[in-house]
Amino acid sequence: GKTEGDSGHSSADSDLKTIKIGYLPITHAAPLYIEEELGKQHFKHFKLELVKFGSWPDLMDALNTGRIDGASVLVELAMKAKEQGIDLKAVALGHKDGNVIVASNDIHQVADLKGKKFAIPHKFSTHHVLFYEMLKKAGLQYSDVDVVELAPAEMPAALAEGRISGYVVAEPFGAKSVVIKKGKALFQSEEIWKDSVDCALVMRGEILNNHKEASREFITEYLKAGEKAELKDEEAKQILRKYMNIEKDVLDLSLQWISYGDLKLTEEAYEQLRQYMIEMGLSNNPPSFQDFVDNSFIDQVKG
Amino acid sequence: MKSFRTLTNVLVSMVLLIVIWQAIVLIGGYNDSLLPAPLSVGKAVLKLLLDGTLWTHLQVSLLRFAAGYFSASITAIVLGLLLGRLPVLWGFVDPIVQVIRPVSPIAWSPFIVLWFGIGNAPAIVIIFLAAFFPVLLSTVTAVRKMDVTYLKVAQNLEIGRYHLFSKIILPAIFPFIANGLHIAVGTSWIFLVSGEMVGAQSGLGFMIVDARNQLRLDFVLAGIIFIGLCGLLLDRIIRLLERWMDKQWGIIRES
Amino acid sequence: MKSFRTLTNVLVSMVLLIVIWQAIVLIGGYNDSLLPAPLSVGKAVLKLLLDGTLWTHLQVSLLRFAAGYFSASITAIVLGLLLGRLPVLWGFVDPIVQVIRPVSPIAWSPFIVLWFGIGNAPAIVIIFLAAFFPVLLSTVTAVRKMDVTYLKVAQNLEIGRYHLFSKIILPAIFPFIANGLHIAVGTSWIFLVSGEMVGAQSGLGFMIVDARNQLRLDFVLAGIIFIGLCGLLLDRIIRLLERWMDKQWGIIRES
Amino acid sequence: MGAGVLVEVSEVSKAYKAAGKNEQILSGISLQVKEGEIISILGQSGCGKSTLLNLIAGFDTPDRGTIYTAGIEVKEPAKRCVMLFQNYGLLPWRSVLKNVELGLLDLTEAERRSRALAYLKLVGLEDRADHFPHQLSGGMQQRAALARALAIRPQIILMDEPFAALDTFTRYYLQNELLNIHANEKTTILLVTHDIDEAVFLSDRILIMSAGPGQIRKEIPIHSSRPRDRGHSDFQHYRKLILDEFRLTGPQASEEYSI
Amino acid sequence: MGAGVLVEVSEVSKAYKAAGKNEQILSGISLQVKEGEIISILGQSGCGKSTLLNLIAGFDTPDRGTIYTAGIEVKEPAKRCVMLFQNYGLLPWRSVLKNVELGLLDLTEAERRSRALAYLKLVGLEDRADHFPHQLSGGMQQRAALARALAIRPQIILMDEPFAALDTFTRYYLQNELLNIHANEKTTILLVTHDIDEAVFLSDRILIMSAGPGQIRKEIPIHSSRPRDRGHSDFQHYRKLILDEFRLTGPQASEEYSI
Ligand SMILES: Nc1ncnc2c1ncn2[C@@H]1O[C@H](COP(=O)(O)OP(=O)(O)OP(=O)(O)O)[C@@H](O)[C@H]1O
Ligand SMILES: Nc1ncnc2c1ncn2[C@@H]1O[C@H](COP(=O)(O)OP(=O)(O)OP(=O)(O)O)[C@@H](O)[C@H]1O
Ligand SMILES: [Mg+2]
Ligand SMILES: [Mg+2]
Repeated sequence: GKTEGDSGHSSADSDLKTIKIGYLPITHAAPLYIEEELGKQHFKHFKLELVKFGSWPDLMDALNTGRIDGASVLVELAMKAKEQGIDLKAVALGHKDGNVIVASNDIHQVADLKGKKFAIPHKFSTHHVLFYEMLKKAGLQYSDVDVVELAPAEMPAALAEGRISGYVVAEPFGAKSVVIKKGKALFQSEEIWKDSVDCALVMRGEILNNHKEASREFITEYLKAGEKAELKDEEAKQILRKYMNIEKDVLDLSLQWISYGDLKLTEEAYEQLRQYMIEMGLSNNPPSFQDFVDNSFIDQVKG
Repeated sequence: MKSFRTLTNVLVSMVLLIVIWQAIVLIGGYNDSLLPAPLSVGKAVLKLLLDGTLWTHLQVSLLRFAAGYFSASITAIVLGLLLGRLPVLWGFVDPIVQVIRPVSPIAWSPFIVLWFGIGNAPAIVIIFLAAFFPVLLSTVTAVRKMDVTYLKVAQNLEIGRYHLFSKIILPAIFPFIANGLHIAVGTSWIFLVSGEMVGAQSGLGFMIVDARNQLRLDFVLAGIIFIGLCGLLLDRIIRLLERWMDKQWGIIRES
Repeated sequence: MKSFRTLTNVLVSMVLLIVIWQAIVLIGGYNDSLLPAPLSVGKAVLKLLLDGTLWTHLQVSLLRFAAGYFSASITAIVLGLLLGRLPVLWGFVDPIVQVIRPVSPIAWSPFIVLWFGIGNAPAIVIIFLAAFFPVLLSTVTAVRKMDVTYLKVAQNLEIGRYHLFSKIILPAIFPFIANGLHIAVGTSWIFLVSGEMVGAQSGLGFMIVDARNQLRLDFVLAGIIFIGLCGLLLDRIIRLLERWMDKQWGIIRES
Repeated sequence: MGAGVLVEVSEVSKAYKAAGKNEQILSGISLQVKEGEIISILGQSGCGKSTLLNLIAGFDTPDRGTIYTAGIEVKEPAKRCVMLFQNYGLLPWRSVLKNVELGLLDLTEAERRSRALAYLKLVGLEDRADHFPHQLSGGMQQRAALARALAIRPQIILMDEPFAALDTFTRYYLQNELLNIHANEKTTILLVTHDIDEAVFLSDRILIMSAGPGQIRKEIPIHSSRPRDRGHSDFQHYRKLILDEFRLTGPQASEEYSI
Repeated sequence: MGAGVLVEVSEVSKAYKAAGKNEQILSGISLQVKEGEIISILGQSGCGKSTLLNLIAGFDTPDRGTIYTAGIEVKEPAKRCVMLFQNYGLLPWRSVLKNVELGLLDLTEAERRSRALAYLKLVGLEDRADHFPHQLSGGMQQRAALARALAIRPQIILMDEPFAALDTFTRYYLQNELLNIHANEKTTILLVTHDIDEAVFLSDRILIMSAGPGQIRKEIPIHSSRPRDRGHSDFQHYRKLILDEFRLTGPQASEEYSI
């Protein structure tokens, strides 16, 4: 039980460094799927291993204890871990936009949510922030709506049965309700918070430091995969469906909402996020941009 | 005298546990957010105790537990009595029960949400599921294995159907049901955490899950300690009841 | 003849179950992605059977189960024999066991990941935890409640310490341990799903959780059916072993 | 059926299925018990004594033959003919008094209580009315069971090895008590035993039963007035008669014996 | 200690804690058993017979007094003095043969087997060597236990109500067997019983024990040559003597009796 990774390995070693990346099977992790699928054969400095998790807490446990080297994860969770002293760096975004606020068919405006139940996947999530901001913009108090944390997979069912009146969560769980006509997209995330930061590719510090070559190649390939994903062509969809096994129309809809073009986490967007976290009382002292975000790789690629 | 020694034992073993734990933390050099030291957990325990958080969560959990456990027990006993006396019907129900029983209540959670929503209901349902099967099976078995002498006595004294259930069968099998009830307390308390993961915003299970989500493993451990202690307490209460009943029934079990 | 009737019973009750289920789907007007109809689940079951997915997952799960269950049983029996013969030591260990036992393995998962990583190990550890306590407690209890006549006979015949354990104590308590082993099969199989939630990429539990995350409730139900059937099968195997042993030991239990 | 015949068993046979094949337990058994008599059925373990008693009590039905108790054909257990079980059959969760009241549920509460207490007094247990069965010795439990049976005022009491589980001294004492009670209540008693002394001490007639399949081999009437003296030569005479019947006297040849 | 005295109990007392207070079970018991004798201790249930036997076997230690068996002070159970338990004490998971071999673990396998078979033959169980105890009747189980005890060739065998759980016929038969075996093996036997006939039939001397606290009240030597006839007048004489001793003969006064 050691927290350090196997840092003894040199990246030039004949047995290549295996980079283990955790993910949840959501649309937001699409660049990872594509990177693995298309790049598996020709990575030079590392081997890629994707590890699927069932829930965010499980994934974070593994990331914090160094059982995986990085993850595509809700950025707030990673910030929280950083704040607790875990050495993590955000090196790229997972996607841009692509979160929707889903409401049941009888909800027409934010005010209708008053006194109703509304589900978020996690307290430390962009979805929570989006929800908060939506209420603020509509002039409602946070306490006007009954917020519950719920596993994403349970949300469509809960909405369909009227157990909750709305939810905001990663894709494709939003699209699911829209496709089966049990709900509708009340807002797109950019209507509430422009350039919202959601999932990020987070790496453990010691990997970035001790396996520079591997990290560089991994992130470069990741960004390439993002560009491929942004095409949203048949090949990309094929790959996504291989990792997510969802109905075609659900995938198509959720892809309409999302973009993978520019995956750089900018300082402005990050500062905005920090402000929200402080404002919402999610964190007293979220890590600073300098401490937490490492854009050196992405900048290198973009030249 | 005996309870004094038990107390000493408990204290000594607790101290030992804490020493080992502290040693692991020191030797392993664990980050406090990965494996909190006893002191941090002690602080967390104290904080939960003092700011009243614990009591709110504990109360909610106990209420849910009571609701799930008692409704399961009563349903299971009534059904068990009937099914135990109707072997043909049991022949049809048994296979279904046997296939459903080994499935974790967690696996059902999508359907539990569908039917029971979120919050209190799913927690209660999961506790219900965890308690239901042990009680049902022990009741059916008890009815079927009941000493036939009692039934013969009842026949011989021409005791009617109603009195047969209330005065003969139910009391005759009660010690065995009690055993099922005892096991059920354990299993259903274990599933409290799972139950309170489905959309609940309170309760000991939620407290643990929430602390874990916030990476406050000191609070997770504090929660575990409370869950353990409460589980122990519930077990002891049931055990006392069982003892008392065994005494009434004239069953002598050595400690 | 008897097994034929059992088979008929099983078939009839399965058909009944499916009819009720279809009725619920029809009456409730549930969307297939919320509550899949029997036919969709049947298709899912068939698909899993035919494309070999099931066998891979099943094999992995069974291996994990076997690893966790057998290591837990052996450790628990050896420890139980020792602790049962050393009441003073047990006095110290007992409180710790009693507090840890009622805690759901799920609550421990942050620490399990810390120590055992992801993949196979945590699943095995969780199964281990679920099996360990029932076997330990039943072994200790069995040793302590063992018929003293056997011990007296051993003393009287001047049987040495080694033979005392191997020829007297272990066989004398085996039927009681067997009961603990039986219970442990049930509880540890139930925790398979929880165990395979932490970073596992295979196994029946993973299959269910994954299907659930992909909103494929038809596959969730198919997985539940397989888990239920395997659990039933394991239970029956253990029961047969128990019967056979009871017969050897001269214990007669009515079915 | 003759007048005053309370139990009439005619040509009763019974077989049980055991390990696939039908085993004949009783074959063509006939016997009569007259009002007020005490009859013992004496036989080795497994010869079918309990089976016969179960048939008479109505817990099971014969394959062939008929059984009448108090002039009514036996179809199911009834109050007119009460069984005392080998293990007493007391309900452990009811006090002694409540156990005795169990057969009297059709009376009013007051009647029930007074009748139960009266019979507890008869068997000398009035001060144990509120005890639970497990708080009593074996002998007291048997007396409580007897009180419960008597309280119903049945016409016949069937007893299955009533004193077998008691030690010799207690057994002797209870045998005396049973005779005292019989002298007062005049209930007809049919008892089953494997104890020769017990049969000689209690019975008006002894029916000797042999096994494989169970048959009544011999009937021995005891023409000795009660109360009998266990040390008296009359007693010894009947004792020797039965011992001879089972070939248990004398320096015994180690012939193969079915135990 | 006199020559040929195999069991020597001198002024032994024993108290047990029960419900908080010390209860005196045995008080100042002395007795001697000579080589080759069969001695019975006869007493009511609860008078402390098993307690006394446990002390002699070394399963418990007396509060006061000393116990020697075969000239050695008893500190712990030993092979020289083997106990036959009330419930036979056979290990249900071992075959009859394996049970008998249990006391012979220090012999080689071949010796062990042949010795065990020899003693099984002695008790007439050679054809049941591979059966498990639960496949035998009670009488056979008791014989297997006896074979196990004899196979060790102990100097003394202690028996705690050896035949109490058997029915009368089986009991008579086994008593005869025991005497046959004793005639061959000459083992010294101390047995405890509450059956008067058994004591008279088997013993050289009967020690009558009374309760509260347990004491040896009287010693009755039986001057009747073996094999004895249960129907013979000699037998009846001793029987009556003991019945009188316990005041169990004659039309009995319903005096309060502790059952
Ligand atoms: N329900 C049953 N099914 C099959 N066999 C039975 C059943 N009841 C009794 N027997 C068999 O019938 C035979 C006679 O049994 P029963 O109990 O009547 O003997 P018993 O004379 O009362 O013996 P004991 O003195 O030991 O009580 C036995 O061989 C027993 O195995
Ligand atoms: N370990 C013990 N602790 C406390 N009391 C005991 C213990 N063993 C026996 N006694 C008490 O000692 C008394 C004598 O018991 P013991 O078993 O010696 O009687 P017994 O003569 O063998 O009776 P039985 O004929 O019923 O076997 C009883 O009152 C019993 O309750
Ligand atoms: Mg019988
Ligand atoms: Mg005794």
